[in-house]
Amino acid sequence: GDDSESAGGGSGPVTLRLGYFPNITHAPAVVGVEKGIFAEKLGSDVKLETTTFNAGPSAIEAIFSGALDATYIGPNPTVNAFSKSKGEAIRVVSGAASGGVALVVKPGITSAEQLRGKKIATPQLGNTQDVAIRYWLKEKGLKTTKEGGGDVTIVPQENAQTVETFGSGAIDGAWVPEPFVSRLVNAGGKVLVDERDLWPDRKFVITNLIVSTRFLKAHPDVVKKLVEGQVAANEFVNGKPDEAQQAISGHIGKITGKPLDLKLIKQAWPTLEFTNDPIASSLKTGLDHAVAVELTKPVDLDGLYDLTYLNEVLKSGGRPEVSLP
Amino acid sequence: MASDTLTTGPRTDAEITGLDALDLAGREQGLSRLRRLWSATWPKLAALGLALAVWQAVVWTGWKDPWALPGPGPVFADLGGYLLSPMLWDGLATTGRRAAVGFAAAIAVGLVIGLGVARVRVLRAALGSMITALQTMPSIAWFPLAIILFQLSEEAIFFVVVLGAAPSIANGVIHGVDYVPPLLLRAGRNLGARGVNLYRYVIAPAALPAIVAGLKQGWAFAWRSLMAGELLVVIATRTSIGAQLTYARELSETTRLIAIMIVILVLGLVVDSAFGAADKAIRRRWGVLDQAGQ
Amino acid sequence: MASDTLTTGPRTDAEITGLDALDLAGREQGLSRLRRLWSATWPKLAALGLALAVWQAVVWTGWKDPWALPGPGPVFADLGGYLLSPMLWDGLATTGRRAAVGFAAAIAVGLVIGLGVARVRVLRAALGSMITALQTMPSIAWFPLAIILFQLSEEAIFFVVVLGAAPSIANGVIHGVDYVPPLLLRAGRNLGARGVNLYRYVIAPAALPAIVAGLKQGWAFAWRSLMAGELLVVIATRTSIGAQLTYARELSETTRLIAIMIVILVLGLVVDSAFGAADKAIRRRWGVLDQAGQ
Amino acid sequence: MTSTTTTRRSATGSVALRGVTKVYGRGANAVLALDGVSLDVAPGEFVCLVGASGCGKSTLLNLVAGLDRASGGEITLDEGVNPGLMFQEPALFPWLTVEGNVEVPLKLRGLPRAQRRERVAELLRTVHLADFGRKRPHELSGGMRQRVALARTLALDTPVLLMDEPFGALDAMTRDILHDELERIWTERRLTVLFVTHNVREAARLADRIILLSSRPGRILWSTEVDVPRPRRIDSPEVSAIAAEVTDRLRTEVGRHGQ
Amino acid sequence: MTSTTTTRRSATGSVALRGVTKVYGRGANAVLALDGVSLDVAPGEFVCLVGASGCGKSTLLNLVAGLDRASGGEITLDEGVNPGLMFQEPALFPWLTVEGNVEVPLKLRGLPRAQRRERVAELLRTVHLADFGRKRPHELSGGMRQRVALARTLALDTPVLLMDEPFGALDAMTRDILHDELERIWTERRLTVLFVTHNVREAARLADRIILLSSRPGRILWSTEVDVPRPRRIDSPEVSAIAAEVTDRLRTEVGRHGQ
Ligand SMILES: Nc1ncnc2c1ncn2[C@@H]1O[C@H](COP(=O)(O)OP(=O)(O)OP(=O)(O)O)[C@@H](O)[C@H]1O
Ligand SMILES: Nc1ncnc2c1ncn2[C@@H]1O[C@H](COP(=O)(O)OP(=O)(O)OP(=O)(O)O)[C@@H](O)[C@H]1O
Ligand SMILES: [Mg+2]
Ligand SMILES: [Mg+2]
Repeated sequence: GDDSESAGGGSGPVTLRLGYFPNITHAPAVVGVEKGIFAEKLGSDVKLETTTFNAGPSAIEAIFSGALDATYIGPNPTVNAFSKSKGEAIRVVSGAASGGVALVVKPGITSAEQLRGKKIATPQLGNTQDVAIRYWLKEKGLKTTKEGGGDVTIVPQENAQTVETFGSGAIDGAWVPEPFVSRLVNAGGKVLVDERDLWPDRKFVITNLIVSTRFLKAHPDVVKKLVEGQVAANEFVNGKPDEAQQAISGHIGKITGKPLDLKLIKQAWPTLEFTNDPIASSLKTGLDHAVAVELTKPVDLDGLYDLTYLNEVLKSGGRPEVSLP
Repeated sequence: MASDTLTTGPRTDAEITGLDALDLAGREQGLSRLRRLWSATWPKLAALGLALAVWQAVVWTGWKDPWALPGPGPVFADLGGYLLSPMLWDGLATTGRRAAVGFAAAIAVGLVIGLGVARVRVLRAALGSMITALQTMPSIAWFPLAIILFQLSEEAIFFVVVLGAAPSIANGVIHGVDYVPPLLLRAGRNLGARGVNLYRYVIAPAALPAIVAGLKQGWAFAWRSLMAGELLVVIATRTSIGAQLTYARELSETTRLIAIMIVILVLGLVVDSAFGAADKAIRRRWGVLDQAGQ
Repeated sequence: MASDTLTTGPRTDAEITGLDALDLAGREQGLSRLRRLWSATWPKLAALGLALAVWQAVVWTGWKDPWALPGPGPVFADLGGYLLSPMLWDGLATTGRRAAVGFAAAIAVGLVIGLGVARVRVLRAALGSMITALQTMPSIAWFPLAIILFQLSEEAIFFVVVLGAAPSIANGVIHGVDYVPPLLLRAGRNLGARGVNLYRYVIAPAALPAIVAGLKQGWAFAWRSLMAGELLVVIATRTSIGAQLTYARELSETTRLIAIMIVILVLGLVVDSAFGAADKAIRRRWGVLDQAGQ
Repeated sequence: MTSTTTTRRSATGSVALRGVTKVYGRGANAVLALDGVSLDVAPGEFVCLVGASGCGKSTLLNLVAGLDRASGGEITLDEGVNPGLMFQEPALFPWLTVEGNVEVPLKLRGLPRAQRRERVAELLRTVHLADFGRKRPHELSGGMRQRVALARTLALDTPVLLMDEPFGALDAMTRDILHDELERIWTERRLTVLFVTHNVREAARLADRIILLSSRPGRILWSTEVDVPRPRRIDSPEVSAIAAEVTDRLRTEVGRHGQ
Repeated sequence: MTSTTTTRRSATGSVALRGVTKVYGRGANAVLALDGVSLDVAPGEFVCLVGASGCGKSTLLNLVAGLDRASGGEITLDEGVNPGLMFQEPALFPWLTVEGNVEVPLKLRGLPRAQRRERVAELLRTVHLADFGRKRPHELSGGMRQRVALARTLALDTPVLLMDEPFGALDAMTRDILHDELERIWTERRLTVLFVTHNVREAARLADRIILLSSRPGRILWSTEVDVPRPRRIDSPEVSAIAAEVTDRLRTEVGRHGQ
């Protein structure tokens, strides 16, 4: 716990401990680290330490215990961390990515109605994708239950396992994020629903950047620089996609021991949009959907977003500001 | 000769029973049941109290935010609710059933492999050290194979549990059979026990203590494999302790996570004391109760 | 009296050495080293060959798609590349170092707790069954605590490894100390060994075989905990076997996954035979080499 | 080496060995444990085999008991006789009570339960352990355990008793008492006993005939009839005199290996 | 119950017990193992304690050895004397070689290495095991192990030897040989020996004086000087006669508990 205190101490060089996943939906983070964008924006006064995670819980635990100051993370753990700490532990300071989620099914299935009696996987009970498919099915008049009953059986399981089970025929489809969408497609699947089509402006949050409230209070200036880095990274990603893809592949290779197939990245790329807007409305709506399908109780999200720095950065760069709904 | 002046007749029954009485005198003693119970219980309570006090003290220092490290108060409040909710009991029912079935399967597999390896020289050379090496294979490595073989059925979970626990059990059987005193085997054969009868009357009961030790060890592996394996097939109709543990973590419900840990620890204690009782009963019957345990 | 006609003098040295010679005759025998090695090796090779043949046969039936279940060919090709890549060796170095440090820490903790519980009656009552109960706690349950205590450092991994392995080691120590023959203790005390000397000269060496058994068991737990724990803190510059295993799975690289499983199995075999050799050496010195192993 | 044949004649309790040979191991490691031992034991005779360590006493008993096969020669037992074997250790099954132990051979012979019970009670009375049927072996003293083992062997209802240093591990007083007991049972049941011991005094106390075996290879060296009337006492001068004589021959044999 | 005092006088090898009492356990479970035992052993005397099971023989030796505390009475040893204790089992450390075992008491006394080596070699010669120093205990026979244990106890360089049925587990022939050895060492070193045995013949073979203890509670019942000249032979009529007498007294004592 002492490290976090020293981070808040103020005197001497500040260390920013940043987390992210070696994953395509975390492209801005990966590119920002790989290309030294964060280091450049943070300047020499701030020491950057990065840690990778392969799942949300560890990252949130690290934030909670003061081992991490900021992390890129999906909407689901964001909401959990916020509500479990009674709105105290974290703030979303920027968006990072949107889109990149789809329902992939066996080729024979062409309509929602045909999903009746089928098994569809989601990454985790009650997470955004899980809620999304339940809500979508509900709108199509198909019932699902939390217990796996109803017209369509929802099977929450790890994404890695989804590829295995889809290949072995144990499931008929999956509502998953990239790169698993592309992997399932390569394994003979077919995209039935691109989740972007269900959202206004085809935009919904898949990755955003959160910082611990304590760090935000102690070092607002550092957070601002971090957000500058994020904005710059997104610019890079959107401006030089080829170079960004190359960087992602290489960086993931360094961490996982095997470079991520460049073809796969290129295949997934068009379904993703790298935007600084955290698309707060989609988070809120997602939550409403979750309540509608009886997976969560209503959560008060007031105070989750702190976009002042983002807007300062955007404004100073002459870009349009983002606003909360 | 002095000996002529002494009695020389055959031993009287009094001498035999006298010797027996002297030999057996002062063998068994013991504290009263109540005192034993108390002296076994208070240190546990004290340890528990101490642990709680330290925990509470750490929380009071404010070292970590309450959502990172909740205090005993909220945890026990949550545990109370959890204990009253059907969720725990449904989960326990599912997990308990899986543990029972998986462990039973592991026992069957472990017994067969153990007996095979113990009795067949070639199998021993071929599989002997493989058995222990398998123990170091993490459960997750078996997941793909489990799915290939059993799809998304509970059998996949059992498969992982069996692979986790069977090696320990087999090792227990091998150890037990190896150490059956050869004298007992010869005595059994001389008394007319051959083939299956030799197993029934001599080898199986003689190997029992080692087998129980193997089962106990196997249980720890089985349970850990089960906790991981329950994520393999999340059958939503059936909530399970393993899934609840992971979800508590994924939803950052630290309070619930600790509550589940307490439940697991209590289960572990219960199972351990069941094995301990079995072990003690056998040792007592066998007459090899350890000095320290008395 | 007939006895008067016979020799009655004190025993000659010839009688003593004659008795000794008769007592010791025909004690040691053995096959040649080479034949022993061969007879220990061929069944392993045969088992390996058989396993490969079955695997290949299953793949040839086309039962599963090759990406779900790759055949030995691609796997060994991949294994070859893996063996030549720095990735495996870097991973092994990192994981090996962590295993060594974590296991060493577990030994230290296990020894201290084991000795405490074995010698202090109150500690035994308080912690005895807790130790075994802890073995059933899955590693993942400790992750939050590990992060709270050690942040995102390697210590967090060690913490998980220690919690996994120390109970087994402590149990080995307790078992060993419990079963030190009281006769040896009394002999040691009569020869002048008290306090620390009693531990050094009598208790420690007498408990050694049980401690080694505990270490062996502990290793399996340590390794499994490490495989899980290495995901806790993925340090970008240091690839590790545990991380590689999980990533191979996440990236659905079944070929690589099986290659890593083979590496883990081989490691398991190597470590097991190291423990086996230690155990055998001790047993041989102690003179309790099992009948079956000869 | 010709293989052994174990012929069975119709009568009770006689044991005959003709040129029995036993080799352990092969090639350079071969040990000639018994070398052409011939011996006739009459029904009801009490024969003690005496000899130093490793002279093949246990080997001989194992061959007669059928637990091992001879390398050559012939062992003849009466038709249907399955000799009972007792060891230095009681070799009781620790997981069974005293009764359970004695019951094992009866169970294996398929006796019905009621009959078994009766027989067990009778056997326990024979060895003065009627009150200890429900105890476990570890609750008994060494001498009592050896008596249970005797009862268990008697439960085989065999006329031939093979005893391999059965009292070697007992203290002197208990041993004295068991000598009396064994003598009584032997007389009552007209058993043939082949009794192995290191203890020359014990042999002189019990035997009709003492046979001295040589060591490496095991051969019959010498034998003597013991003509002391029964009941005998182990401290008696007659028994002591015989013991002294056998001791001296044994010493000479042992001394031969010390040079 | 007054507590015991263990006074140490300056001289060699005498042992004196005054009204020594030992109670095990408390309350209803208390066992009076020794009840007011008084005994004087002169330096260089060989005293055998004989008695049935549980009469407190081992208890008495443990008290003299200082491994346990008496509940009452007084035990007096000469200044600086630490009696050596030998048990029925050799109690060798299986992880050490024969040499290593004999070396332990020397190490514990802090002797330098060179001196230790010399001493070990000498002691092994004393027990006729000079060639077996590098063997491990399990490679030896029972008799040889017991001789190593004797050498290890002698390494304590103590004038008082306490022996608790040291030859009880050995076969008769080996025991006979060890009797000779012990007698020789006892004479050479002028040791005081307190020797516990169940075996009346053994006592008659070895002792200057035989002391018979009663059982429950343990008291001195009777004692006798053994006037047979040495060297003695265990089969000799004189030894047998004394043995027979002690046996009868012992039997009577045992029979008393059977009624
Ligand atoms: N299974 C075996 N393999 C090889 N040699 C053996 C085996 N059993 C016995 N021997 C050898 O055969 C010889 C006779 O052994 P046996 O056990 O019959 O002797 P014994 O007279 O009973 O000795 P003891 O008095 O020590 O019991 C010994 O030299 C022994 O080493
Ligand atoms: N630690 C103990 N706790 C309780 N009672 C004991 C203990 N040790 C011995 N006794 C009792 O004290 C009495 C004397 O025991 P001790 O061992 O001295 O007898 P012993 O003469 O050596 O017997 P044995 O011939 O069987 O060796 C016995 O009745 C025994 O049950
Ligand atoms: Mg023998
Ligand atoms: Mg005793």
